Amino acid sequence: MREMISMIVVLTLLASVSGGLLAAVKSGTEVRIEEQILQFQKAPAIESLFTDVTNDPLKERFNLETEGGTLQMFPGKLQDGSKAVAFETFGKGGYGGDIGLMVAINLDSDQLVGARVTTHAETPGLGSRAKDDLTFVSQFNNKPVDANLALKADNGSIDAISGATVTARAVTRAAILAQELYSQLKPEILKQIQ
Amino acid sequence: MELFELAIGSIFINNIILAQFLGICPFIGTSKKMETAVGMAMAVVFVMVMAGMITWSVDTFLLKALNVEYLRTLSFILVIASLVQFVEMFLKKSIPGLYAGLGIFLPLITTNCAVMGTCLLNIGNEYDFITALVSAFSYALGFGLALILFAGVRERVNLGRIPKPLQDTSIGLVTAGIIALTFTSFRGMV
Amino acid sequence: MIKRSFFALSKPRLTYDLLEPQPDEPQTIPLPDRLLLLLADTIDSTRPALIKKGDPVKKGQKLALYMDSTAHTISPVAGTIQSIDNYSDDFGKIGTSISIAPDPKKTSDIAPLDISEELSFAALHLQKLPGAPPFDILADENYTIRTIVITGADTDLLTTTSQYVTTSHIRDLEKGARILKQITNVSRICIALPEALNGNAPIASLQVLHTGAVYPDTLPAMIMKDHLDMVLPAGKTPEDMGICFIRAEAVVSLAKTFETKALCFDKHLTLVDKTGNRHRIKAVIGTPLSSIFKQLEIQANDQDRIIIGGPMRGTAVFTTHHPVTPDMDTVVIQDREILPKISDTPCINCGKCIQICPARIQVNLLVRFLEVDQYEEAADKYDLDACIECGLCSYVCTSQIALGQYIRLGKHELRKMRADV
Amino acid sequence: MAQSLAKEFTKGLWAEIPPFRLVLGLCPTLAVTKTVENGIGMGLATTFVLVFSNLLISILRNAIPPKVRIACYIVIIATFVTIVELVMQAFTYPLFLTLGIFIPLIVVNCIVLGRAEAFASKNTPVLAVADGLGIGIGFTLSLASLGAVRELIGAGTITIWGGNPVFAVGDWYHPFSFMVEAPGAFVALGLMLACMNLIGKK
Amino acid sequence: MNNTKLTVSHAPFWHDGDSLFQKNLNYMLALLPAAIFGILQFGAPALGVMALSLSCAMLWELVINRISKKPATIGDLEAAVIGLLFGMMLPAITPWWIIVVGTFVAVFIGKMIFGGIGGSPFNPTLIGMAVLMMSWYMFFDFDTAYVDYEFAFTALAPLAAVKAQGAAAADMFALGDLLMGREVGAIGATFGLGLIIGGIYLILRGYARWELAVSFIAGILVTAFLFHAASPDAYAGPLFHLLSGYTLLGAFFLITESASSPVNRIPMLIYGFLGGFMIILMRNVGAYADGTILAILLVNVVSPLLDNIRPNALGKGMNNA
Repeated sequence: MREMISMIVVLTLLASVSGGLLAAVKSGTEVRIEEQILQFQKAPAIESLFTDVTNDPLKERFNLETEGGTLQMFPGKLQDGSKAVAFETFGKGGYGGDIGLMVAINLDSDQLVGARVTTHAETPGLGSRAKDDLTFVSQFNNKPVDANLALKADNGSIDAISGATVTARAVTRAAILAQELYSQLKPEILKQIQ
Repeated sequence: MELFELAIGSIFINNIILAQFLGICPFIGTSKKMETAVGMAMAVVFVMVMAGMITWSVDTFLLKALNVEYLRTLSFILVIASLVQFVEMFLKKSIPGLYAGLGIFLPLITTNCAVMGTCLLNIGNEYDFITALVSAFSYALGFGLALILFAGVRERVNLGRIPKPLQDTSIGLVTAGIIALTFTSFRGMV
Repeated sequence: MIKRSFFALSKPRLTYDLLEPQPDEPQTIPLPDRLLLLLADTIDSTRPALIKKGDPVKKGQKLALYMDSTAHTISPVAGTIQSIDNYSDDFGKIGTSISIAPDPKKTSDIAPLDISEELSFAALHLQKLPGAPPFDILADENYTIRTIVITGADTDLLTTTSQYVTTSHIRDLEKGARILKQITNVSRICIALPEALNGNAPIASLQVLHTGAVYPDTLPAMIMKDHLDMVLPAGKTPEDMGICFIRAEAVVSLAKTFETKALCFDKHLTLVDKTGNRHRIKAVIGTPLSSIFKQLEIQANDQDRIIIGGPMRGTAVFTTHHPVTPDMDTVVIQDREILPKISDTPCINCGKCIQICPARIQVNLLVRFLEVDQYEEAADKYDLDACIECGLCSYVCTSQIALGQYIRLGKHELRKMRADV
Repeated sequence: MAQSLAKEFTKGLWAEIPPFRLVLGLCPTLAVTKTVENGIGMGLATTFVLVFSNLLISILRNAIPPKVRIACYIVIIATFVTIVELVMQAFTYPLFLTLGIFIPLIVVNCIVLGRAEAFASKNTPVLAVADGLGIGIGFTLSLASLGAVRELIGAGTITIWGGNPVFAVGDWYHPFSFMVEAPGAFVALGLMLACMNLIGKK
Repeated sequence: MNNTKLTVSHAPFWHDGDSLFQKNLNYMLALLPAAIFGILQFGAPALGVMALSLSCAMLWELVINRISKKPATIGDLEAAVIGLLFGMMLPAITPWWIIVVGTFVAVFIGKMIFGGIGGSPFNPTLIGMAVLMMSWYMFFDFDTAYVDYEFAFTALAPLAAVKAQGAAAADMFALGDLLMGREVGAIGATFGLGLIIGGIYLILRGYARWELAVSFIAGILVTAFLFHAASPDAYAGPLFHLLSGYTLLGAFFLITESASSPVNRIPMLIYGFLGGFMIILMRNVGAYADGTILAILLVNVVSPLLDNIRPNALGKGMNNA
């Protein structure tokens, strides 16, 4: 009986100490982790989408509440004076998990400025081409917001990456999700940018 | 159809051992004899599916609900360790026939990173329950397939005149590498 | 030697040599001045020996080393023991050889013998007749023999001894079979004969099993499978299954013994010389091969090979003085120029052995286990026991592995291991 | 004392260097050695967990009831693994991304649990730390050397830290990229293991 | 008494005279028509590639023999066959260092570390090819390799064309042209007729098993036919697949490699068919244009398992009468 009690006591103690410790570390690192994600995951994609903006999209970022949670928005002022916004969506069903896609949309012309893959865990060499090889994602450039962004195999307008259809499909899913979110949120975005 | 593609992808293309490098230790350790390989493969299928279901539930209904996702590693490993213990006890009492076959492999599974890895992948991919189940099952099948194929080849290889420094694990790894090479055949199929 | 044919799409066929329609009379080898008898017993200097150097022996006298020895031999002549020595066979088993100088003055000196149709008598005195009838097995209570098969077909290639003895002594054979039936009380006696020999050997009183023309159709296991509807279980002998095989010559000499009321010692042999010519000869048991070679003017040189038995299943001997034994049907001399090479190359899995193996053994895998001395695995998984030792796998092996030797050694080691347990 | 301390430390560097001598922890070894940098990062993360879990387990070795000792070890190890995970996420995010799932999987690395069970639970904290440090540094060295071989042959570069190569062979070299692919990982480790066998245990 | 020293050994005392040397010599002989045609078609560079490949393979084996202090084994010509086949699978314009590295991988990883001849469960030549293709796929692009050549026929690699442009591209290639080697491809893989003649010679001589070749071809034809029948616009016809790429070289010289293939008849038939099936699957669905190399390696892996399908040995499992 004594043994039993000591077993339970030790385990409970250990678990609670561990839980407390982790909670402390977590809260201590939370802000920094968010900054890091911003810096390493989103910044490169935004910079390559907004090559010639006159503002700093990272600094001017704002949050919008959606049904699925909070969405970070990065506004950009293009050279020709038109406004654009970039945000990240996730396409389900890649080999190694969801694929993050940063999509930039021109608010004035309702056209896609472009799209960049942010995160993925795809097989190197094949799936990773979605990120490294821009020929695939550049198909999104200047597509109208209401264009069918599915793969050609799914009756859409986008060519798949040969040998990595699953990855390509996950990317298109992210793009389609971005279209939907944009059409829902456009009024709010405009309000925020004003 | 998507589930089917996921299954094919998980078994062949992203094979958990040969492409994701998870579960290498049991892969090398239990492949010297075909019988042990088959036993391990069955045990992994069994535990992986159960662990996939339970960890999914724990994550969804406990960790996410309480907003303590940072405890995921801790809770998953505890869930898997106790699951293996429980399965072992249950089999011993209720299905001794199966226990005789799988018994010695069950303790090894606790430190089989394929099980833990699959659970983490499922959560990381935000699969729903059915998808997570299919994913766990097909990863487990992929594990079993690779293990059994490897055991067949390895039994043959070990009977050859392998140069001394290369014997056992060393030649086993090279053989596994070539099997991984052959599995690249499936690339691009889904 | 039969070489691979140019087109080898299917497995090779080795056919038995058939007795010529009018066979020559055998050439009789004169009695040499020294006979050698082999005895499966070891010399033990601590025990009182029954025989020693210088002892006189009678024709037909039973010779054994010690009182309790089961192994014995029978002297085919009257004479004097010249020496008693050790010799070793191909698995290193030690036996004894007894050398006897025939004494022409005592030719009529014959050991008294009450020929009777008792099994116990036959087991004691008739086992060393030409053809070596297995009366020890027939008398053994552990076996229940229900069928006796007389082998009138030769079990190995090149030789025609059994066929010759059968066709030239048909009446003796039938008479011997009747005596055999009386001695053993086995009701079913058949004779295995090559189908092509049918016309030459009209045998009315016995059931004839017509064996095929392709090696190894006449091996006991194959006869049982093809004609007696009985598959020999792996690791068992025909005797275990109630079947006893006996040479035709043994049956003939049995008949002669009962007819003349005296043991006979003239052994028929087929001798194949280096050019492939067949010599049919008749020699007294114990005659050294060297005497036969001298008579036939055959030269055996260094590194040549002398094979007792046929090319597929025989044993090579290490001396030209090896004697004629009761169970010796064939002697083959191979010139050193044509000896096939044996190599140390590993198995390349070509599958030719699988194609040709009459016992359907996975030789390619079996040999891998045997090479690393895993005899038990070899027997459990890859049917070491099922091998009927026909030697065909070695014959076709591209890697020139001594498969037959590996298998025999494996069986030998396995027997030792099982005996130790 | 000092002698045995040195002994416990150095054994992990050669005589029992994982994964070459102790054939354990193969998964991260194969998965993260595309570059030297990844190898070092993974090795250091594992070393951190090894040292601290060894220390804590050794301190608590008399307090932990034997029946639940494995559970306790797992809790302790998992705690440190999570700390590493969070810290790496906060400070070396790109590395965290490339190592991915293998950071949380340190928890099932047989080396860590193996040292806890075989060494830390039976020895004083100082020795346990020395052991953990030795094995950890040995593991790091192994991963770094395998990473060096694979990266040099497979990509023609050497990347120690920070994502930029410190050495590149040059444009004439056509990288033998088999070595950085999954099959090459197995083959490279197998052949390195053979080399280690050839050199011998001493 | 003279004591003649006789040779003592064990039964049997006959051998059919076959040897590894004979077997490998016949393999090389059977490869000759296609190899000579390759030289005629692609000129001196083709001869250079094959000569370098053959000599390198033998040299590597000799070097490894020396280093491991084992007797030299190049006399059995196995290394020569590996080298010749390897050379024949390359484009005529191949940098020398690719051949040096490739033959090393084939001989060292593919053969010697498994204990030399017969030890490897995989086809050594294919291991060399697969590893190289993974690393330097750009050098195996037949379209760019022959850019300086002038051909009197469609100067496009058939399988790559079909992969890139769809099944309609197959119409650019007449089957007769493919059979007679009027196509762009590896040195020794284009002359279909020569490969067929060589293959039939090997089969008749008993050095290659017809079960493997026939079932492999059947696997290709059946699978390709089913795909083609289901969607003629999307997938090329069975004969096109049979006559293009490495297919025929694979059918007669690669899948028949003995150490990596099963030995019993039924497993051989399954094995060959599976190989053919995988090739068409990879060509029609997968990421690769040809696929022969990886598909045969993949069935190599399955071979030990298939060998479990075997007849019961005589009298096995019968313990009593």
